[in-house]
Amino acid sequence: MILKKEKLGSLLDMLAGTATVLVPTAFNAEGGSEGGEKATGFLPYQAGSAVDLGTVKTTRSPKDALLPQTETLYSYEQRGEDVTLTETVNNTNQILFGVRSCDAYSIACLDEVFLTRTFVDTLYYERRLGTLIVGLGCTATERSCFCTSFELDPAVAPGVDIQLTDAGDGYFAEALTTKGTEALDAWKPFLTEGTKPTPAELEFTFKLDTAKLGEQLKTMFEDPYWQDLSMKCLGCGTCAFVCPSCYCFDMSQNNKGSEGYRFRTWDSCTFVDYSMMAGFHNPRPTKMKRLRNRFMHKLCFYQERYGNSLCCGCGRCIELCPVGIDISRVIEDVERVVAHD
Amino acid sequence: MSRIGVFLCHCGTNIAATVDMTRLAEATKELPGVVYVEENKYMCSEPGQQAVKQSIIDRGIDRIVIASCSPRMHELTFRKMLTDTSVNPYMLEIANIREQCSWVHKDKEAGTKKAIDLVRMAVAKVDRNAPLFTSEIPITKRALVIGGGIAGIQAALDIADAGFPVTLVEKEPSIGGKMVMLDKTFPTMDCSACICAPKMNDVGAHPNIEIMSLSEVEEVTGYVGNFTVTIRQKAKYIDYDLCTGCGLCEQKCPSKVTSEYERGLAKRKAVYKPFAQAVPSKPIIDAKNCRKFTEDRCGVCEKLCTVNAIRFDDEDKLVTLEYGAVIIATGYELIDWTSLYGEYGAGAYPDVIDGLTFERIINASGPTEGHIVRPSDGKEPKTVVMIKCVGSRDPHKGKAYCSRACCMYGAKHAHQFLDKIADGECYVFYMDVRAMGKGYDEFYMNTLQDGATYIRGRVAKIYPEGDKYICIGEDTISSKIVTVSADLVVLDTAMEPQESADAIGRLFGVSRDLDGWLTEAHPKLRPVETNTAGVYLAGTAQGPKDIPDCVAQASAAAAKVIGMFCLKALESNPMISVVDEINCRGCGDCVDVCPYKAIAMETVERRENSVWVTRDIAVINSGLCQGCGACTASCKSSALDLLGFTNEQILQEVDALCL
Amino acid sequence: MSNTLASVQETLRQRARTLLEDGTITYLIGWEAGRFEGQTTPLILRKAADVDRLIYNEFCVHILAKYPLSDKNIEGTIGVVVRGCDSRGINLALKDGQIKRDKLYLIGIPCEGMKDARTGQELKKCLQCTHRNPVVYDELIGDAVEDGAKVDRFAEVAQLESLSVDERYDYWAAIFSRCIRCKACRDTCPSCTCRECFTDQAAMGWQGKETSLAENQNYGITRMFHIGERCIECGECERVCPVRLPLMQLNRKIIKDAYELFGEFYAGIDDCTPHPLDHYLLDDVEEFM
Amino acid sequence: MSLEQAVEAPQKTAAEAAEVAEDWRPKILAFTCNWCTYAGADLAGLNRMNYPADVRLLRLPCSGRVNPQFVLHAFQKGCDGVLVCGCHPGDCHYSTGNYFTRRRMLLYRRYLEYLGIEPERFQIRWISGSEAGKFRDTVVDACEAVAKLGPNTKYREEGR
Repeated sequence: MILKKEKLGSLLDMLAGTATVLVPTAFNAEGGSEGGEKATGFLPYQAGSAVDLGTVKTTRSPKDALLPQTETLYSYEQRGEDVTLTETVNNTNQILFGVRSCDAYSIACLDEVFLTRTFVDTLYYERRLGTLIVGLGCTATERSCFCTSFELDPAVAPGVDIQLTDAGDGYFAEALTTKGTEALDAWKPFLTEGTKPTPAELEFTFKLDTAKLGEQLKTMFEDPYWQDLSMKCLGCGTCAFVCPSCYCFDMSQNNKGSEGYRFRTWDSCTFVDYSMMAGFHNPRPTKMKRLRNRFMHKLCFYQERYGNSLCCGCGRCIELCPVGIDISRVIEDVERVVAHD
Repeated sequence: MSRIGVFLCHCGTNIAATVDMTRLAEATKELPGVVYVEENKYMCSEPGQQAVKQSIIDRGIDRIVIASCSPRMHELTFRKMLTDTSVNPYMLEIANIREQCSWVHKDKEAGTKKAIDLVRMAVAKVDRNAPLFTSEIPITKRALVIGGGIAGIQAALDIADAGFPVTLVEKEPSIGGKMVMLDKTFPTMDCSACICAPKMNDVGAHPNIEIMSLSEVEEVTGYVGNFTVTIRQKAKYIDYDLCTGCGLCEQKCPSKVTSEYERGLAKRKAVYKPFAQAVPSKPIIDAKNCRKFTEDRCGVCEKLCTVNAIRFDDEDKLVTLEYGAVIIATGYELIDWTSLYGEYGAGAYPDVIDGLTFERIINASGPTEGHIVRPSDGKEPKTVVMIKCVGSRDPHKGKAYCSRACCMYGAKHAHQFLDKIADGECYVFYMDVRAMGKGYDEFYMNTLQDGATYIRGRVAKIYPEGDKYICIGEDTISSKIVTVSADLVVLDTAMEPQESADAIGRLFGVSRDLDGWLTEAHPKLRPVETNTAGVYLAGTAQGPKDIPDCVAQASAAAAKVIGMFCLKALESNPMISVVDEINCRGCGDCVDVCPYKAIAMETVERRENSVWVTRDIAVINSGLCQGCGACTASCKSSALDLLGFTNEQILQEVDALCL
Repeated sequence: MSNTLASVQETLRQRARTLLEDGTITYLIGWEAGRFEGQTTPLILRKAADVDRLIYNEFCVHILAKYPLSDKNIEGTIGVVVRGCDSRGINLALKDGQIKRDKLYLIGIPCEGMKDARTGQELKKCLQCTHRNPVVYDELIGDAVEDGAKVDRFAEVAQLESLSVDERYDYWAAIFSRCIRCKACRDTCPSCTCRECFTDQAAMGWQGKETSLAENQNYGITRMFHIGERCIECGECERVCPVRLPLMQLNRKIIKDAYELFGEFYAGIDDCTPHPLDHYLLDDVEEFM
Repeated sequence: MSLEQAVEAPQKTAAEAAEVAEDWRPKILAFTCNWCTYAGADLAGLNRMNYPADVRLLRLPCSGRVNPQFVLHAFQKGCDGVLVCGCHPGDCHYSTGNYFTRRRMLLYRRYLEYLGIEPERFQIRWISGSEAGKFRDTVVDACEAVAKLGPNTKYREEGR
């Protein structure tokens, strides 16, 4: 069934009535300081907000909707001797509208981490249940996109409920899950008959061979390559915070007198105090060890545990790294370094 | 978890009157960490302190909060109390619920709410206190006395007699200050020379006292027990080791200069001793008026000097010495009434003089050998008018305060005048006669019996008529206008601090009050001490007073210094800055801001991430650091913190305030 | 004018080769081309053979002043290519004792101003740059260029100052609400060289780890005040911010006020003058009597 | 860059401050230096002067100890006004402490005003140990000014 583009606004208005609809929107109205550079994210849809489905990839990934940067775990209050704990219950009802394949793949990775292997993160689970993901096939690529290097199909987003494919004046919507089919019924009044168009042929600036990447990385653990690479790294958290699949978090509390709450917040393995332990012991004290660990986890350790790479090839970190450390160049360098010694 | 004991003081009714103590006690019990709350009528009293000590034992308290008067009053008392308990004296915080709460807020509801907040702040802070320990500071057992007036002389003598070396710095060519200028002193009418001169000679001859005349303190560093003072000894152009004080040069010197000491009534030479009994009794050369310097002629004194002690090429010398304690006795100056009181002739009438000039006239060793004569024509005045409170108790034109000594020296002048001038008439215009010392009022009564006429009122105007001066005033008792035609008018003018006291105060960190008098630590608790440890005050530098008070205060200050010098060593201030070595990046910003140069950068070898690294870190000299905290605010990464006022404590206090 | 970018790059490469071969420097910090057209990234050049990777064009936007600090205990010497902004950053590091001068060999290049690879226009920070000629160097490639900002550096600040207090609060609240606390602005700033930043000192109580508006505000405001009076105006904080916060409007405000209050002062012009807040004048402006 | 768009931020802080409890009183924190202003405050007490009970004094050894971060921290935790008081320049017990404070606060005051804090909420005053009257007047004026401005909602943590 086809959703005509001019009907998109009214569909979103309808959906916004039933749930919080998160759509790619520019959030810095004044644009960046460097001229027209826009920063975009999945913001709640209101009538008249600048929806921008054309963005190839948003600056802030849809991960925000499932693993918010800061999330209260529980709150506590002390009266005299006894302490009362109150759990946080968030009944999420949201629709992630316009998720690209790379982001959908990342969400699948997050699902692996938070929902499988015996421990289920209840907060994440509640959010994930309450989230309908509407994928959107890519019609254009950016210079830093290289999702095909990880065998991703820009037209079909893995694990989404409804997949939209651009069909010129509308989007062809098809439900891929039961949840998707139910949701699609509600869209009926806005849909018209139509056949699924063949997805546009996209050309990427580069494609990498990541087949044997995991093993190759293991062999170059002690290579001086990492030393020079990490010299450039500033140790900031930009790559981890813009990455759709990074999920590490730190926990802390905020207390006010005898009451307060404990929360978790994103952490980045490149931060100095990421692995700082009591007594100032730090297993990864130098920038080299931290940066190496980042790439090893992305491209090797995660694969050992879950079978697929944690990098979805979206290229956000390539665009936004202050010093231009480029994961795709690292992957290429692995070939050169491994071949060399 | 800390076990905090909170002790609420009623201070009689001072606090309890406008703060609901029971409600305060209830609220305090709720605070986290508080295990015991007790109210007491007077916390600072013996029973009060005993109650604290007992509850420390009974309830295993490890931190104390006392809600009472200002910490500036009894923080020391309560710290001393804790020295003989298991609690470290610095595990104590004081909530000021008297001076800053009960006394200043009439509304009991608001006062109680504020008291609860203040106690909550103190509890939050004490929860983060850490035990602090003093260390020992060596004492340089040598004293510095600034100012050679009677106060400085007395203090120097007392300290020297106790066996400690003293340096007495005097800005004038001779010690003696204002007292040596006087003729007689009240109430005993001893002649001032009979008291002052012997003391000056004792000072001159005392093995432990080194007099530095014509010298001024230039620079001070260090702290109590270890002051490093640089003194500028101005050029005297005479070698004091050779000079015998024979006075030949003074006789032959051709250039005559008006003598400041004689207040313009007489002349002195360019090479001169200010007065006969000067100590050191050797002359100096006044370069501004000596023809050798001004016109490069003469040099008579050099030719005549039998021991050729004249040194025209002499220069200022800078002497730097270590001192353990300093007594500031810079004295006073009379105000320049001429620029304030146009109605008294603004100095244009030569026979309208101030008290000190009258002292020079009446002084036997003065220019008039004690004969009371008019400065204008040298005739003996028959009628004298004395006007009190000229500049004192007059906030509009002069000073707001009372200069304390003028009522008595006014009465003395009247008594002396009537004594010396057979059929003299003496009119004293006064506002109130303040004769509150021992034997003072009786002295004033004698002056009345001598026939002095005391008229209650101020003289509104003085104008010359012929060679007389018409003084118009109002007698407020009979409320009649009174005019007196006088031959001589003596104004008892106000005292003001010596002009150099401001610089001395700045050098030693001693603040001055609105009128420029050096501020004592506490008028009743610590009258001769200042807020800078090791710096004491004596004499009129601290405020107008008469000679008996100056001498008493000088001996008190000396006793404090001797008390300190008898200690083996001093206890250092434990509330100083500490450096967190791991966090210090060695940028040196703190070194720039430390007023005591207590921080130095040191290159150290440290093992970081299993690699030996050499880097610079800040190191604090715990002796020099006075705990001001300037470095902590300049350190961006909070590597520097101030014990007793750490960042964490202050932030906890702010958080507690906002609950 | 021998300052054409190509000729400078050629001379730079020759110099790099000779310096590496005769061992004056252990390695050179410069730029190399990124994957995409116009993209550059800092280069650590150790071997003379790889000197062709070293480039100098109008897209070298990164400031190199902070990289030698992560190797401050090196036995040899680090070569660094320095323009106006980098050299002021190096001076700042020397002033703050973060590295010894003898561990650095500075190749100075007068800079014409860099361009944004996407838009092709000169970067705003280069338009506002006051010192295009390096202020400290061991050798210079190319002739000096004319100094002085091409546009008014304080225009945006003046515009913001014209707003009302509430409007300004809303303006900054909207901005700080977007901050993701990635600390890129802190880590790229040449004057931010603390070993442990206040924002990581939750135990002491300065700042929590929560990314609430209040914590973001506390982080952004306090960090900028820490370096405001010693900011070399290299514009890196604004360039690297992933969510495009106009951070230069904060430090420019502090610099503008510091000029009015304490007189003009360019941070990093030398490596010895104390920072404005670390010294005082007896007759400073008095407003608090 | 269009400022107007960015200015209508999502939450309108000024409007929310409309409904304020009538018995609301401003909460003002005063960082005072132990040697001068704190002594001046004590003297105001000795002379039984009277001033509103909305100010709380926090004693520090010197005004030089006041880290600007304390001021912002106070506003964030819920203070409506902050005073920083110290000795008159030249009178500092530690000789140079307040010279640095003067410079720091000159800059910080303008900076916070630029960031949206009303200047009346953050004041700095030199008050010596004998100026009890000046201390009382400073406190009375500050309480009045801050009371007129109402509770401070800017830079304040939620729930404070």
